[in-house]
Amino acid sequence: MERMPKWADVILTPLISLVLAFGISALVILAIGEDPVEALKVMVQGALGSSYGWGFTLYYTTNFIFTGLAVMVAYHAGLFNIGGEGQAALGGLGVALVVLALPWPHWAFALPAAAVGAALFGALWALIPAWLQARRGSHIVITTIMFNFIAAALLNYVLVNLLRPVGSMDPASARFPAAAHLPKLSDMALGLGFEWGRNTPANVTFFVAIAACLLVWLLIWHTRPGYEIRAFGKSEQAALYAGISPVRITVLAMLVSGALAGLMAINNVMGEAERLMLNAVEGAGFIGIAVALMGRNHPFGVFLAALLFGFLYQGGGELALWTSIPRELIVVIQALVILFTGALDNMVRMPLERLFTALRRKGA
Amino acid sequence: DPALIFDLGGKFDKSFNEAAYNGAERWKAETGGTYKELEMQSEAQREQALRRLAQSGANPIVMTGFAFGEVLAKIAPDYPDTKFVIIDMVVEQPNVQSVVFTEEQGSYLAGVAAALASKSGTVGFIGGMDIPLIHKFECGYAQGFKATRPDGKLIINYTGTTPAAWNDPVKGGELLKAQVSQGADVVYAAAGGTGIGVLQAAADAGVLSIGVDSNQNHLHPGQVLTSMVKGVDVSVYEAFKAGTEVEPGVRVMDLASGGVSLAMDDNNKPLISDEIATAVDAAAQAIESGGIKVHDYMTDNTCPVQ
Amino acid sequence: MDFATVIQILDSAVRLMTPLLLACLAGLYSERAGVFDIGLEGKMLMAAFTSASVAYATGSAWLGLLAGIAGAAAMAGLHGLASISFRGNQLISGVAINFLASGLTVLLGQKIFGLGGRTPSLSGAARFGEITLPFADSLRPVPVIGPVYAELISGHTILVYIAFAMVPLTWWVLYRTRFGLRLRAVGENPASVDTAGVSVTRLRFAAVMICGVLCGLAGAYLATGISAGFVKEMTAGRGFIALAALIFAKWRPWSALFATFLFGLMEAVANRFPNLDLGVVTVPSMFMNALPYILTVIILAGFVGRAIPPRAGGEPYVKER
Amino acid sequence: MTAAPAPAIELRGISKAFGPVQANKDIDLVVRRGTIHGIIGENGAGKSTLMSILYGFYRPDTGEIQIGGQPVAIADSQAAIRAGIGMVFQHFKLVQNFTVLENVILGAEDGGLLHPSLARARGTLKRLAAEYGLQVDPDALVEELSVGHQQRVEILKALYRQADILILDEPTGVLTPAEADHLFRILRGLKDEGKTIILITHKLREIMEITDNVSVMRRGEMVASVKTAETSPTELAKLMVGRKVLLRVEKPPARPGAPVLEVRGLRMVDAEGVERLRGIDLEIRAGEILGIAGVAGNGQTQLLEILGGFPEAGAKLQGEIRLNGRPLPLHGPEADGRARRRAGIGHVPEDRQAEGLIMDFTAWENTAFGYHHAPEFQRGPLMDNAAIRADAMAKIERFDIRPPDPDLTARNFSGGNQQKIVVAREVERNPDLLLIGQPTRGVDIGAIEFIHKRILALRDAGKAVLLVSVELDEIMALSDRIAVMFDGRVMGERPAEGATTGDLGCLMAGVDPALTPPEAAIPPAAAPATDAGGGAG
Ligand SMILES: Nc1ncnc2c1ncn2[C@@H]1O[C@H](COP(=O)(O)OP(=O)(O)OP(=O)(O)O)[C@@H](O)[C@H]1O
Ligand SMILES: Nc1ncnc2c1ncn2[C@@H]1O[C@H](COP(=O)(O)OP(=O)(O)OP(=O)(O)O)[C@@H](O)[C@H]1O
Ligand SMILES: [Mg+2]
Ligand SMILES: [Mg+2]
Repeated sequence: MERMPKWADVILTPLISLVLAFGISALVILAIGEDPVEALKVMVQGALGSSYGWGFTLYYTTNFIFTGLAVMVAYHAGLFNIGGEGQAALGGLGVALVVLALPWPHWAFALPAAAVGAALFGALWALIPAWLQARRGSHIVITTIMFNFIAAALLNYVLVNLLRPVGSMDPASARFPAAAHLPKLSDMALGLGFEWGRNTPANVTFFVAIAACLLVWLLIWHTRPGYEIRAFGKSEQAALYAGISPVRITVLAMLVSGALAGLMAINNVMGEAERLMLNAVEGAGFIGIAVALMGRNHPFGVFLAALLFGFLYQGGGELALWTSIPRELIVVIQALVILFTGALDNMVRMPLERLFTALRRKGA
Repeated sequence: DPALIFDLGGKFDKSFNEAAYNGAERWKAETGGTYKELEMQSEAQREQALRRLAQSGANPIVMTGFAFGEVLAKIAPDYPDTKFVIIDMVVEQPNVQSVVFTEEQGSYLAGVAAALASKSGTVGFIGGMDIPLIHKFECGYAQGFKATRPDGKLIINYTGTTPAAWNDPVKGGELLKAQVSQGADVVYAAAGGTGIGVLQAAADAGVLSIGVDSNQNHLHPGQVLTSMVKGVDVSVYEAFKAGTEVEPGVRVMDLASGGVSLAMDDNNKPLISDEIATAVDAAAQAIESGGIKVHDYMTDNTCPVQ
Repeated sequence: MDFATVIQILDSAVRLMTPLLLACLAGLYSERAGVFDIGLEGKMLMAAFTSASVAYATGSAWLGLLAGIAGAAAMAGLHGLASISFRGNQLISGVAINFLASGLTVLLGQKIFGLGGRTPSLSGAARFGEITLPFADSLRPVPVIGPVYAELISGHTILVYIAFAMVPLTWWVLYRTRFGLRLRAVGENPASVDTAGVSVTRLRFAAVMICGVLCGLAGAYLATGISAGFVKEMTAGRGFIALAALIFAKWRPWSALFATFLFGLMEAVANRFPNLDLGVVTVPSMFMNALPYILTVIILAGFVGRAIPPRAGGEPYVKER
Repeated sequence: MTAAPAPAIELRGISKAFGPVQANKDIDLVVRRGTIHGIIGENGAGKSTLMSILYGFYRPDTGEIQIGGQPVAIADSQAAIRAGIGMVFQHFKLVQNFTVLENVILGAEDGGLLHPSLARARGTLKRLAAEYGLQVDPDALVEELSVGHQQRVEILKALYRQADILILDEPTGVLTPAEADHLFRILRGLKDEGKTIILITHKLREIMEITDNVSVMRRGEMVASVKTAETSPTELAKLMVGRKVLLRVEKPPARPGAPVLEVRGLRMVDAEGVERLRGIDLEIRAGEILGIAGVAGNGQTQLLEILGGFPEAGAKLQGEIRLNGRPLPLHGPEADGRARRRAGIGHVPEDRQAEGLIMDFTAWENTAFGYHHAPEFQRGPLMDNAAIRADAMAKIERFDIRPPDPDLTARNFSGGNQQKIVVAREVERNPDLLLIGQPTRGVDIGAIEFIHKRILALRDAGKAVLLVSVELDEIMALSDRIAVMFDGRVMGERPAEGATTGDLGCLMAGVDPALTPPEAAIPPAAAPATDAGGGAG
């Protein structure tokens, strides 16, 4: 007998956690002498109040879908991948190398190639920690943390010494050729005859992200590798009994995870900046943790949570732009969401379970 | 109204964002006018912020930092009636004023001062994040130092390769101590928040330091030899003052125009001997007159002296 | 490399290892009790902020230290609440605490001081000064021993000596006292402690709070000892290095001393020789800066691949499902 | 024993629910001072829960506890210890990498410093060892002790805390007959000292042998309390399950065919360098059950794991295994569980919760576990979840798995039903060879009967079965031939017909009665020195 209905587990608990996180955030805003209601208004207006706001919200959402899926896939294998940040950074390198290496005739050719580059580099950056965990028993949490730092140094070296056009001050690669620019959602809307989100960075990658959600869902619940990943994540010993190789699954799950994190780069590097810059990831790798947790490690949940964080990011950005609330407020909100939906999950769940048990007793 | 956009480092970075802020505040205090200000929160927002400000009718719009270059080049044609001012970068558009500084010249003077103030003949340079812009400071400093003391020794350190390098005063302090133990007695810090740790450690160790961007002489009176000041505040002040009449084109803020200079005030008066003052003035004049050509690292990513 | 240089590098290593050592021992208490902690970074950061703020406001480094301890302890309490009381995921709680500290310090700092998350610089009694040990100056001329005593051993802030004293103290507490026995037991098999009539929750909370106190010392050292004030994100990854050192030390106090010394030494050497010229190639400074992280990975892969963490570590204690 | 005026323990109206599970319902129990009181009941009947409440490990929802006639509030284990109660849990509560001494003083230290406590405990332990025959090396690490010795440490812990009332939860599940005998001698000694003992067990033989009174629990309720002398095993069994059960299996004679499994000279050295298997030779024919008896930790686990394709990490293997005449590899990717299944080996592992099932998977997902590569479960590149569900439904029906809900997670089935899921999965595949370890450990009598029938049916369909069990009764009832393992070797083999407990017991203790005079056959406490791996405890 389950302790509470599935809907309560999947929807009610995270919702209450979220409300708590926002409640405390409101207190923080009050504490720094600002008005939370006003702040919320600015956020909603800025992120959802116009197609313009949506254009940004969806852009951030796309980033977070990828990193959220990355954390989620690893999580199903019982692996905590905190290395999304570094993997996404390396994914950017993959994109830049692919796009700059060949004269692409049209974005439709460049996109798949860049996606492969991004996924490959992200996957490779996850492969080493995966291999070290599987073969050498070094804890993947620690190694992926270290690999974030190493990725930053590596990218800096490559940008400053190899990819930067001479004379440019910016530690950034050359601009991508115009033919490799991805169509923005606003362009696509214009193509369909209406104006939507002019000058916003949301681009065709958004659909790639949605496709990724679907594919990940299929992978995890409808394929043998997915079955094995989940089995391994729940019980390593039982996996061995069933002939599932821990090394293979650890490596596989991290490769997929790293590839997903790397894929984010086609959104921010190829779709938005149209060149590779330092720190292009901007913490999206870490937000992926919150997104996966909020989304209950399901692609649909990840999509919704990414949307939420897209809203937070765009709304919070507006907040920092137009009010005197520093942008670190978003970091605090993000921390609170992770805390309440991830670590303090039981604080909400336990009373709810008791409630449902009592209700059932009464009903029976 | 005019508007000012700060780069990702934030308004209070003790560097040019803060200098820009000071310039705007000065304008505000003098004229009683108001201005809009914005702080960047992510890369993707640059364009958003610019467009929103332009649409809201702000004019001129001043932005700090080379990172705005790409975006500005893209959007400036969309708002032909708005004037833009970009600091630290050249953008060639009819409605854009580009303000660039010759940091290598100011750093050259810092190198001259350091060479003469040093008793040991060894001086240091501590950079923040290891990027070309900071190498530009380093290279100018090295040229001034070597020109004055060809046999002198220069020790160079960078704090790191990630943005964390701008915010590690502990490491800054350690780097300073390491340089001191190698004999350095004047150290030039171009390292943002890390520099604060360098100046502090220098004061603790009893050696001289050189500040950067803003006048940092007051942080440890009598212990900061001088500061290599960029006139970011001046350029913002002047842009605000000119209002919609801001002149498009490249504005080089060099030594001659007072765009870069060494800070001399009561705090460092006792440290600046006549010899130093004379030598710095001479070098400044030579640079202004073209007698000395200070090489800009960023033109070719190399430095003629090591 | 001459003797003086060696001494100076070692001296630098001692200063740099101190926050690592304190944080590492902090993690040791917590993890030995079965509560994993990747939030060392955040706790140190919070402590650095509160200690610098209070030291600035009161002009007293000691009050600052207390505030630092309080700041880190508050974060530790949160970690305890999440991972002990509510049996949450300890890794996730740690991640959240890192973010929380990173955001709150700037938010509060900006509100209070308006310096963009920096605190004003500290001077005088608001900082911990360097202590000259007795006879340091008279011994200095003695060859070898003199410099070692006067330069390396003498002349650090009180917090450095506290950190080093914590090593034998921790060993003694862990292996010679009732509290230590129970602490180790609760990290290995909490049910054994529970059935012996000792509260698992209370023990683990005690350990987590000790962890907070030590992180408080580490943060206060960063802000009021080795530097003079708080700068945002000033911990710069030291919490993670301390964590790596803890694993490298296999959760043992004396080994922790060795591991953090090694990491401190690595950083000191990289500071001293930024571009390592190996004749054929010059190692770029970017590599030298990433070296501690790379070495950590190598060390983890090579030597401590079989480091066995406390058996109940990372798992909340669940009596009734 | 004459009864003392007030009973040692009196429980009134104890109830306890874990979420939706009502583990104890309004329980009354009286235990007389100086007696051994048995408690029996099916798995999950609530025995452990009741005792854990008495020991203060769980708190009851309602009810009252009286010790020696006085009502006491037992808020935690500390209070129980103060009231003179000691408990040896079903799953030992020892710190594996502590010494015996450290384990004994944990929670009962004399002061803030350890040394005085350790010194005092060393003395006390010596005295207790002499008094009750509870010898253990005080400085040995617990992880290096055999299960039997670990149990002694648990008893010592209780006695060190001066327990008057000792609760033992299924103490004999992991012991050899000889070790169990030794334990019973200790218990009788304690009883003669005037101590009160509560003994939980599934083995009716033990109840009849040692207890004075016995209480029976069923589905969380106390259904009977009787004097042992006035009852019989069949009556107790009936009380336990609420109906009549067959204690003996009806078994037609075997008709062995061609050899299915041949094992020659199988050796295994584990990662620590300990030789676990020292040259095993076995043969099983079609249509026959080979039972492997032995105390846990003598290599049975390793044998099953190797045959099943998942030896522990870092183990070195040597020897030869043939299935239907074809050699099976010992190493490499073709030696894993998946390859073994493909070759026709089914495997019910010893530990169903840790190995046989993914506890967080639904029942239908679990019915494909290990066979998720089977062609009938695929549809193109995807898995055919509908087909797996349909298959699961069929299995649930045929095996009477309750509740018949394929979407329930395995965790939420009772132990017996969990085992049925595993057995259904493995048996229904009709493997040429079925490996089955501890098929009925922790499973109640009703389910035992069912599982035994299934195993025999497989045999009668001409398949080979390798049965490993620590329950001698089970081995003797099911097997056609019995091999006894001791210290990584096969000590001897007997036809099941005519095998006796005494004979097998000798072999289990490492003594071959054929080579030794019978009087000296059973050493008092025969625990092999090398079984550091421990049993399933
Ligand atoms: N940990 C648990 N969480 C939730 N429900 C549980 C849990 N353990 C058991 N249950 C539920 O309690 C019921 C009784 O389980 P229990 O183990 O007592 O059964 P049982 O009487 O031993 O049956 P069996 O003879 O098949 O082992 C089961 O139907 C199961 O659904
Ligand atoms: N800690 C717990 N949390 C939730 N449910 C529990 C817990 N312990 C036991 N249960 C449930 O309570 C019921 C009674 O369990 P208990 O362990 O008391 O049975 P038992 O009679 O000792 O069985 P066994 O013979 O298998 O040891 C079972 O359904 C079990 O699943
Ligand atoms: Mg059961
Ligand atoms: Mg039980």
